[in-house]
Amino acid sequence: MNIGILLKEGPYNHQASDTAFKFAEAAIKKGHHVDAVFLYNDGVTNVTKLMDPPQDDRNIAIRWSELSKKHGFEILACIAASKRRGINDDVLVDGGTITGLGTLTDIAIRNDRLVTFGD
Amino acid sequence: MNIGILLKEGPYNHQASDTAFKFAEAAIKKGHHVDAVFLYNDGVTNVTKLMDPPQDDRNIAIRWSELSKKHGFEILACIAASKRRGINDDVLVDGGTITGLGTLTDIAIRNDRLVTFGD
Amino acid sequence: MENENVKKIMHVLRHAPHGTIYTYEGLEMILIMAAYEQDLSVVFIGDGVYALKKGQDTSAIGIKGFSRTFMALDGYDVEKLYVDQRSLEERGLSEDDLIVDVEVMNSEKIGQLMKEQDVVIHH
Amino acid sequence: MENENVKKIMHVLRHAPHGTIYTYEGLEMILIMAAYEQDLSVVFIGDGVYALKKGQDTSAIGIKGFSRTFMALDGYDVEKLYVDQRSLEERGLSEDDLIVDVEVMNSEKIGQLMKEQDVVIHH
Amino acid sequence: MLHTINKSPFETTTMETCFRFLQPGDPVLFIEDGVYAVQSGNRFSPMIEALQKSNPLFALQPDLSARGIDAVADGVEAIDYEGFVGLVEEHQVNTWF
Amino acid sequence: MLHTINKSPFETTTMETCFRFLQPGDPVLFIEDGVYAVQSGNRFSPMIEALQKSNPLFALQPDLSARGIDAVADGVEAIDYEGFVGLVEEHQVNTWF
Repeated sequence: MNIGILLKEGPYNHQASDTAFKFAEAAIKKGHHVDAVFLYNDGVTNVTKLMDPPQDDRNIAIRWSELSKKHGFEILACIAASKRRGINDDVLVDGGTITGLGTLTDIAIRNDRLVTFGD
Repeated sequence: MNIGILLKEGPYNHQASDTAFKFAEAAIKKGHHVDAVFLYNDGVTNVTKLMDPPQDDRNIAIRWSELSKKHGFEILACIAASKRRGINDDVLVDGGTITGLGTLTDIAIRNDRLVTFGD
Repeated sequence: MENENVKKIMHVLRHAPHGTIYTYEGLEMILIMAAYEQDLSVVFIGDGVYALKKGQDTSAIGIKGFSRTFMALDGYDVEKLYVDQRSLEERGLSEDDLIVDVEVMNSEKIGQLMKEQDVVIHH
Repeated sequence: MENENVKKIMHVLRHAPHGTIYTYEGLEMILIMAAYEQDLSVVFIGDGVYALKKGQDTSAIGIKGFSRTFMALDGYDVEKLYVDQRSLEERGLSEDDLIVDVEVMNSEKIGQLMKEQDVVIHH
Repeated sequence: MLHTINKSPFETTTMETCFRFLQPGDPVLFIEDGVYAVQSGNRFSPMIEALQKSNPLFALQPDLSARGIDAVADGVEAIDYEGFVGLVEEHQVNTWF
Repeated sequence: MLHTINKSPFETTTMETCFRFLQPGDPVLFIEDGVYAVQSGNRFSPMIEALQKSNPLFALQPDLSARGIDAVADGVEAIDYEGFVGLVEEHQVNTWF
C-alpha cells in the first residue's frame, strides 16, 4: 500500500511527530511504501537541523532524516508555513525539501492513504 | 509598575504572541516598565530572525526586537527549550538573548507582576 | 460513471479564527487544492462555524483578516460548503450570521458524507 | 513575620504527560526555581493529576519518562504538592495511584491558596 | 486576583475549570477565543449572567471585534488593551489557557 | 472509515464531537492523550462501554503503557503500532485532534 503522511505539529512540544514516526516505521516494517511526509502548520519545524536536544533524548529531525534516506522518501515542508516560522533551505536537515501545497495535493491523489497527525 | 512577561507559544500559530505584544505596548504607553519578555516552550521560536512572513503581514520577531530596543528590555529565550527547537545564537533577532530558567526566576522575584501568555 | 482518478477530499474546519492559525492555513490549503479538479468539500464543525461569522474586524488585534476569502471559494469552484446544524445552534448562530451561502446539515448526514471520502483533513 | 523578599509562586500542572511537553518543561522550571528559596507550591488540576500516575512506562513511545522526577522534588525542598480532589475522582483515581505523597484538597481550598499567590504559572 | 481565559468553552473545559477555583469578587477577563463565552444568546449565557453577580466580568474588545461579536451577555464589560493593563495594575494575574 | 482520537475527553470536546459523526461499524482508535478515555472506571466508562456495542474500539498499547493505564473499559482492544497500520490497511483515516 502507498501511504502519505501529513504532520501538523512541531517536535517535542506535541507527541504528534513521535506517533507519526512510529507509525511510519511500523508501516515500512509491514512492507508498505511511505511515499512522503508533508509538514504543515508548526509541523514544518520538524526539519530544522539546528535542533540540539539533550544527549539522552531523541533527535527528531535526524531521526526523520535517516528514516527517509533509508527508505527513499522525502520530508516536505510547506513553503508558506516555513517562511512564517523561520525554516529555510539553510537550516534544512538532509532529506528535507521545501515545497508548495500542490505537492501535498499530489500526495493525497497518488497514494492509497493520507494519514494525518496533529494536535 | 514593573512587569515581566512569560510567553509560552510560538508566533503565528497561536495568538498568544500577538496578545502579549499588544499588552506590552499598552503597558508601556501607560507608563509602566516592561522588565523582560521570557520565552518558554514553543515560545522560544518568537526570536528567530529567519522568519519571513508575507509582505502585508506583521513580522513578529522584528516587532518584538524593535519594541525591546526602543524601551530597553530584553527578549529572553530559555536555553533548554531553545536547543530542542533549533533556536541558537546564530538565528537570534537583535535584542534576543538565550539564557537559563534562573533568569525567569529573577524576573518573577524582582517585578510587581509576571503576566503569562499561552495556549 | 464516476471518474476513478478523482478523489473525494474533505476539509474539516474545527477551530475558531484568529486564536490559532489552523483555519487560515486550512483555507490556504483548500485554495491550492481547488486547482487540482478533485471532488472537494469543506465542512464547518464546532468552533469552525465561527470562521464564517459576518462582521469580523481584526484591525485592533493586528492580524490580517481573511473571512472574506471564503466568499472567493465559489470562484475556485469550491461549492460544497457544509455547516453542522447543532454547532450553529449551540453558539446562538443562524445561517443569516454567515458570510457565505452554505448548506446546513445534521450530524448524521455529515457523518455519512465523511465516510464516503478518500481523504479527510482536519484544520 | 513574613519575609517580604520571599514570593509566593504557584505552578499549576494541568496537562497530561507525554501528549504535550508542558508537564515535562514545567517540571524543569520548578526544579530550577526550587534553588531560589521562594515559597513554592505545585498544584495538580484536571489532566495534570495524570502526571503523578504510578506505573508509567514510556519505552514504547520513544519519549523519555519523567514521572520519577516528581519523587525528587522533596530533595529540592519542594514540599507543597496539592492535588485537586475532584480531578482525581472524575478520573477514577485515588491517592494510592500516585507516585508521591501529596495533599488532596477540594477546589475551594485550592482557590483560596491561588488567590494568596504573587505569581501563578500554568503548564 | 485577575483570571484570564483564552479558550472557547465549546471546545475545552478551561473556563469551567477556572470557574471552579475562582473566588468571589475576583475579576475574569475573556481574551482571544475565550470571548466566545460571552457572546449573548449562546449555550453559556445563563452561566455567565449568573457569575457576573459575584465577579466582575470583562472581555477584550479587540478580540470581540475580530470575531464579529457585537452583543455580549448582560453584565460583561468590554475593555481594550489599556483596560487590560488597568486590571493588571490592580491584581496579580492567573492566566488560564 | 477509521477514526483516531488523540485528546483527553476531560479537557476537550474532541471525542464527543467525533462520536456525533461516527457511523455504526466504523472503528475508533484512541492514541496519545486520547487513551485516557478508555481507562476503566472513569467518568466516560459507561459511554465507552455503550459505544463498543456498535463500533470496534481500539487503544494504542504504547500510549496506555506510557500513561500507566493497566485496565481499560470492557470491549476495548489494545493494539501496537503494527495493529494501527493494520487498521489503516482496512480503512481510510479520519484523524480527530
